[in-house]
Amino acid sequence: MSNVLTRDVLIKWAPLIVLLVLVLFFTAMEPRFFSLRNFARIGISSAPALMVAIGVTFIIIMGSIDLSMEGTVSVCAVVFAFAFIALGGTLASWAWLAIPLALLVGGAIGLVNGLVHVLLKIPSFMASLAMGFVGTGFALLLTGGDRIRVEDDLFRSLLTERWFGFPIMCYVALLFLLIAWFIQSRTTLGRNFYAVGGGEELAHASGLNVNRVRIMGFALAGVFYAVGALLAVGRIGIAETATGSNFMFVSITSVVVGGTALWGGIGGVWNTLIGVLIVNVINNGMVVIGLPGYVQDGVLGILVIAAVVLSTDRKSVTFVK
Amino acid sequence: MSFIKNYIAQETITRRNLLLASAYGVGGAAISSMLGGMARAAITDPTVAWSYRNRTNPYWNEIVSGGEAFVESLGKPKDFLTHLINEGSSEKSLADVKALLSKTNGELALAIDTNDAPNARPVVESCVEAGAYVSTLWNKTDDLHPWDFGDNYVSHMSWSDEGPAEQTARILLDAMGGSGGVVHLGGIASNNPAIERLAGLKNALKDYPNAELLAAEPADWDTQKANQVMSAFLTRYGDDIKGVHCANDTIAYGVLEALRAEGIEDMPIVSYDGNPQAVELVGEGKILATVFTNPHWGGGITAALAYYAATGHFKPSDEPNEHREFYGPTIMVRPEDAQAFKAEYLDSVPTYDWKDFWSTSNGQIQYK
Amino acid sequence: MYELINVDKKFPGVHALKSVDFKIGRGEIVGLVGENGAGKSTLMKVIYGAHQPDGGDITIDGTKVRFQNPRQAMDHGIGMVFQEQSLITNLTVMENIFLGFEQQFVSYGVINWKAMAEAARKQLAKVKLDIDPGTTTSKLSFAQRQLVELAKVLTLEERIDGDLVILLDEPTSVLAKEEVELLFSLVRELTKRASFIFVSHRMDEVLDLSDRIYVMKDGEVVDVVAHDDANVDAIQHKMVGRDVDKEYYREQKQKPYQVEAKPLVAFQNVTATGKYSDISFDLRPGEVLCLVGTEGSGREAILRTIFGLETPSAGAVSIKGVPVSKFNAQVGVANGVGYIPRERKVEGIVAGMSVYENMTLSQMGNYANSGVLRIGEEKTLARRWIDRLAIKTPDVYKDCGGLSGGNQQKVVLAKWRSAGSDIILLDHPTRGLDIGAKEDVYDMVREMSDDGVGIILVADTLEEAIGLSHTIIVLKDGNAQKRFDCSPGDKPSLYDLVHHMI
Amino acid sequence: MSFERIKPHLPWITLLVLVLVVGAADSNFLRPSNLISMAADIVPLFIMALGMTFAIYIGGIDLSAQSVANMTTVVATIALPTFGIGAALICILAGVVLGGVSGFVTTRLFVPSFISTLAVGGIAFSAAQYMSGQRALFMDASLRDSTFGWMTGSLAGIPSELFIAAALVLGAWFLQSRTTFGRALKAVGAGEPAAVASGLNVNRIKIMAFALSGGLAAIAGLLFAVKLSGGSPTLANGFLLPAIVAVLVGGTPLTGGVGGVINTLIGTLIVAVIRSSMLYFEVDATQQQMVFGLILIVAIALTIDRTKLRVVK
Repeated sequence: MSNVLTRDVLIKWAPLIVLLVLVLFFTAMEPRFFSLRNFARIGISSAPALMVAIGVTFIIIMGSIDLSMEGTVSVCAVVFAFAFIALGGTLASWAWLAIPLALLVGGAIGLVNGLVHVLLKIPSFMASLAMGFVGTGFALLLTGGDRIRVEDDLFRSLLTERWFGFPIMCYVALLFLLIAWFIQSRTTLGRNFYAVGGGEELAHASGLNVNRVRIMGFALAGVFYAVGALLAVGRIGIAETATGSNFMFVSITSVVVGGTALWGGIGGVWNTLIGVLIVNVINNGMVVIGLPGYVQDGVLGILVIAAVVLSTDRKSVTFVK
Repeated sequence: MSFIKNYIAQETITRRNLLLASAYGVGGAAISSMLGGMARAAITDPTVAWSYRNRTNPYWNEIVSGGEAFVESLGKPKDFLTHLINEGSSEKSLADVKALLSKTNGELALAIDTNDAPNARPVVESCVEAGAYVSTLWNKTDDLHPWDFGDNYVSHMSWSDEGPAEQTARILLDAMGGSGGVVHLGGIASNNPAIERLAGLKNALKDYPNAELLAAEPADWDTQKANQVMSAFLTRYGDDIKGVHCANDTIAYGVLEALRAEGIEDMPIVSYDGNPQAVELVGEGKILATVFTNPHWGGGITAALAYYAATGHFKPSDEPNEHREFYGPTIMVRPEDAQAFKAEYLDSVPTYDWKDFWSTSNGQIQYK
Repeated sequence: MYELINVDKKFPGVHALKSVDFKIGRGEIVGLVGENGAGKSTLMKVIYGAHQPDGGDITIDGTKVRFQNPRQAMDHGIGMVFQEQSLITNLTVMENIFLGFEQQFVSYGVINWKAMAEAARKQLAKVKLDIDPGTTTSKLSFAQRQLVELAKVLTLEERIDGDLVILLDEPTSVLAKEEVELLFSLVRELTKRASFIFVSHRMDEVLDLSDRIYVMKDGEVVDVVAHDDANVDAIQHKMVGRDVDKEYYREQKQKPYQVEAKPLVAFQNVTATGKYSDISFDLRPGEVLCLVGTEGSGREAILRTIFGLETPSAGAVSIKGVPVSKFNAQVGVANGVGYIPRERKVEGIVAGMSVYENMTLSQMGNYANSGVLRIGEEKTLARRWIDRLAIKTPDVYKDCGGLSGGNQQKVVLAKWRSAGSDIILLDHPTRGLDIGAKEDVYDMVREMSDDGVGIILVADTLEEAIGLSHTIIVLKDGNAQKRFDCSPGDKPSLYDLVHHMI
Repeated sequence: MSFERIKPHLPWITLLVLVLVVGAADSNFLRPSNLISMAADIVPLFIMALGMTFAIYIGGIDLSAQSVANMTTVVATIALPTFGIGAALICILAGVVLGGVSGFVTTRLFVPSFISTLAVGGIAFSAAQYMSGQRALFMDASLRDSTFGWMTGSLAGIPSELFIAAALVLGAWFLQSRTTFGRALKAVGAGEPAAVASGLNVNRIKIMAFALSGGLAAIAGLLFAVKLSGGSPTLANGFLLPAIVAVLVGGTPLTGGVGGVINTLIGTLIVAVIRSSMLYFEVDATQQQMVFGLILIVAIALTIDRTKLRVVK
């Protein structure tokens, strides 16, 4: 029994071990990697990605997938920026209302996404892929291709103001991580995600309104994408149609690297935190140790495979697609 | 990997041969006889179209505004201009052009950036075949020339970025006192302008023995990517970085924010493109210099060339080669003239004479 | 108190329920039997709200009700105990118990895990299960999961004021004998509080437990028998519509196997760590060798070793005299081993592929020239076996997933037999089949045995094991306990086997 | 009942309706020469989608296809002067090997294909950047025409690309429906455990499916390089999502075992028609992407055969 236990424990902590090994490796290659300032930089690049990845974690736990995040992030960023500027352009005015508005918009897009998926009975991969196109297209329609600058110093203090070496946006991300953890472990909805992912038909037969859980899941994911959008705008001070680009593959890769299984039911937001950090440590580390740009994609690929291999409980999986 | 070397050797030879051949008009005769036949008399009312990468980049928005200004100069509404957006896909770019050729029956004046250089040939060939008139911007391969296609391939305009990029690099290096480390954040690695802008920096560095290029990484013209790459540079080189050379303005925005996050406010930075936001930053002294390529004018004039060739206003094959392949104008924007520049070009868009094609040209395109 | 009057249900092309009357009184245990396709499962689904009847009424204490979904039925005190697979294994026991009803433990949106654990412990006590409610369900044994299922349904007790009706769907199929006893005593105790509808293919259990028995055939209730009047033969007659062979297990057809022949399969002190250890036996042509033991005693692992899905850690396995060194299914198939798995729908047939495609799946090489299939020949083969085994299918193109369980099983058998497999591994071959289909399977076992095929069987019931086999090996915790020879007329008794099993 | 009978035919009915709708708006669209040229232009994308079909048919996905095609445009351009027609073989081999690696990582190392193919794509992209020296390369025109001219020419007014596509789709269809490999693919897609229990070498079949996908992606890249007479590590960008969309719209859902190469043929044509319809309906540039997404939802909602989806995830 103790034998089984150590294997379980090992697999549970494998992603964290992978992260630590990576940190040690990069530190050995370039000691400057291991510094508070660099960790703050990794934190800055991780914060928006973490929010998006947490959103999609809920969906993946349900055994579905969401590919709409790029569109959703763009729309939320653009709506936020427009509203923020229209309402006064500084957090000290009524413009703070733009923040709840963006979250609302994110939730609404997620809701539509979920409704299309559930009501039209289109698998989430396709529904969300198409919704992603719609989202990016809608953001483009709103901006007409322009970029909106958000210059308010108060809002930008997300990036510029630091506590204990880390900018505020890292703490905001941490706060929302805790909220996500709370949802995952202490609310009915969060637990129902696991039920749906563990056995949708069984959950339905137990009287669970699976469709409602799914739709709520997509809406919740949308809210987290909106938080990601706010942090992304906070990071570079610009909202544009391209704000959301590249989030899709990075966030899903992070979720899987963190040990949440694509077939659902296993994993959680802490795994996602580790996964996001792994991916960002690799990205940061490769530049820091001076790897030529053209090999970085390949090295990232190999490291991601290695990380997933190490954190997969192969005995519990019979086959993988 | 010896075949890679082989290829490069072979390529230089064939390119030289081709240049020779075209100089003698051999290649041109061969190709135009192969493709000719569809050449038609002037088209009275061609559709005017602009095919470009996307709408999310301010540069392309400026290009499009020029195209729209041009169609308005014809007395038509803005939406007379047909937009083909390739989203960075050469495949879509070509397919869209062909669909439009078919829709318009070849009665088309097309201005296009083909997204990737190799895509220029099939685009031009299908336009020529359909009897449409095409002008290209930025991307084409070195062996493709308008004069090899009679009248239908009207012109190619590009910018020699190496020179201006070298100039900005000098400004940067001077601001650094001629010594210290420089990092370069580039465009999509295989893009021609990205290559040239880095080459410009390298040229300038030759005259500054105390300065050193610490690293050059592609940032894909992307603000967020630039932001992350710059952060990592800061870790690797820290205070060794005394200046940043950016391949374009959108990259510079990301760099500025990465520095701002660290509380670094006085790092010398130069960029490229001369977008309004960048010009403002130049005015504030946050960017030392950017190079304005007047995309508004470029967008308008490229469409105008195709249009006026199509309507028979001028006959391209009668024009000298330096009117078929030429460098567009560049204006260096520096803090001291940012205000004046802004007033002239940005605050109110100047009205251009869209029949004045070549007066600001920087000469015929040269191949190395 | 709970009554169905004249209930009708039609599906496209099927009249599933024909004006069914059904009644259950307070504290009563009602058995429900019928062959597959007789309408039992449709009736159950109507009762617990998964289907809505097309005609007729449902009344509780005389009041008409209509359920749109299982949830509404639950709110009226009707609960369903599914087979053990219906717990969600990645959740904890308490989460499973209160799945869909977490709200009672939620205050200000927060789940109070302590309160839920407390409540779960109370439910588990009702079924006399002493486990930590925070245990992940996948760590439980099948019997424990079955009890958790029951505990879950019993939460209705606290939620509902009125009477409870609890459906038990094949609750005993994975349970060992003594676990069944425990379950039954529990159910009897619980009749103080609830009525039960008990559905099972095991006739003896239905007779044992039920106060009254509804017999269904072709969507109709053909008889209702009181406990005291019940008699297995009469009920089976009603269900099947004809006399059931007295020699259910075809004992009269059992011929001695070829004791002297070279063994088809030989195990010598074979061990698979954690699954079974030190197992030795020989399987000879014509022999039906039955592995008997409780769930987890190593029966399935031995089958999987022979087929090549499990690699032993010690000992020697040889098939037809040749030692096996590489264990994978391709080698097994090449050696003439055919595997009829327990999870018929998952491992037996490929739903979504036609009958003929399924039949040749294991032997495509025989119907192909350098990779190109001779589809005509495949279909001819399929037609021949459809006739030979009387498979009920409209044509060879029919999606196998749409066949009834018995016919699916026949397709699986045909797959191996037509490929000439002479070592057949049967894992619960009659599980979930009705009597008619079971009889067909038994006939086929005897036929194969006559043809000199060696069969290793893991039976659904002990009776089946005793009835069918030439040899029985009793396993316990991965060790062989005892070997019985079972010539006709000299078979071991149930007691003999159980004695060694536990 | 009658709707049940129509269901399997919905993909091509959708295609026909779309063609007619666009044709009604502008009869130029219906000219045979236009339809032929539209079909010919979509060929490289179609070939990639064809490969993708095999990956999706077994319930996986191949996100490396675009990077593999990018890489082959570079390989083809570099290898042409030295190896001539042999360059094509090198490209296809490279694609097959990379696909095989994806398959190996997926089946043996238990990495979901979503991640493994993404990672292998990264490797292919790095290789492309390294080999190209990070710039766009072009082929010598005469060498291209003498070696690969047959790919871009035309026969009886029909572009050769269409013949290549026809040959590939016939081959793929034959492979899918007439061979043991195709049957095994279906079994793996529809019921993997049963395929294992029938003694099929499931891992090998899956690896072969990914290798096939990689090989076809390489052919797509090769054809595109010849068509554009050059190569660059970003030349095939923008292929991936349309290729996936083409497979899905054709009615091969990600659950596996349903659909097939003919569906992909129809799906690709649907994508081509939707794309050109933007031009014919003169959809505003800033609205095109949104409209594309909306039409996509409608098209998928129409074409997908839900009776064969057990659970909609």
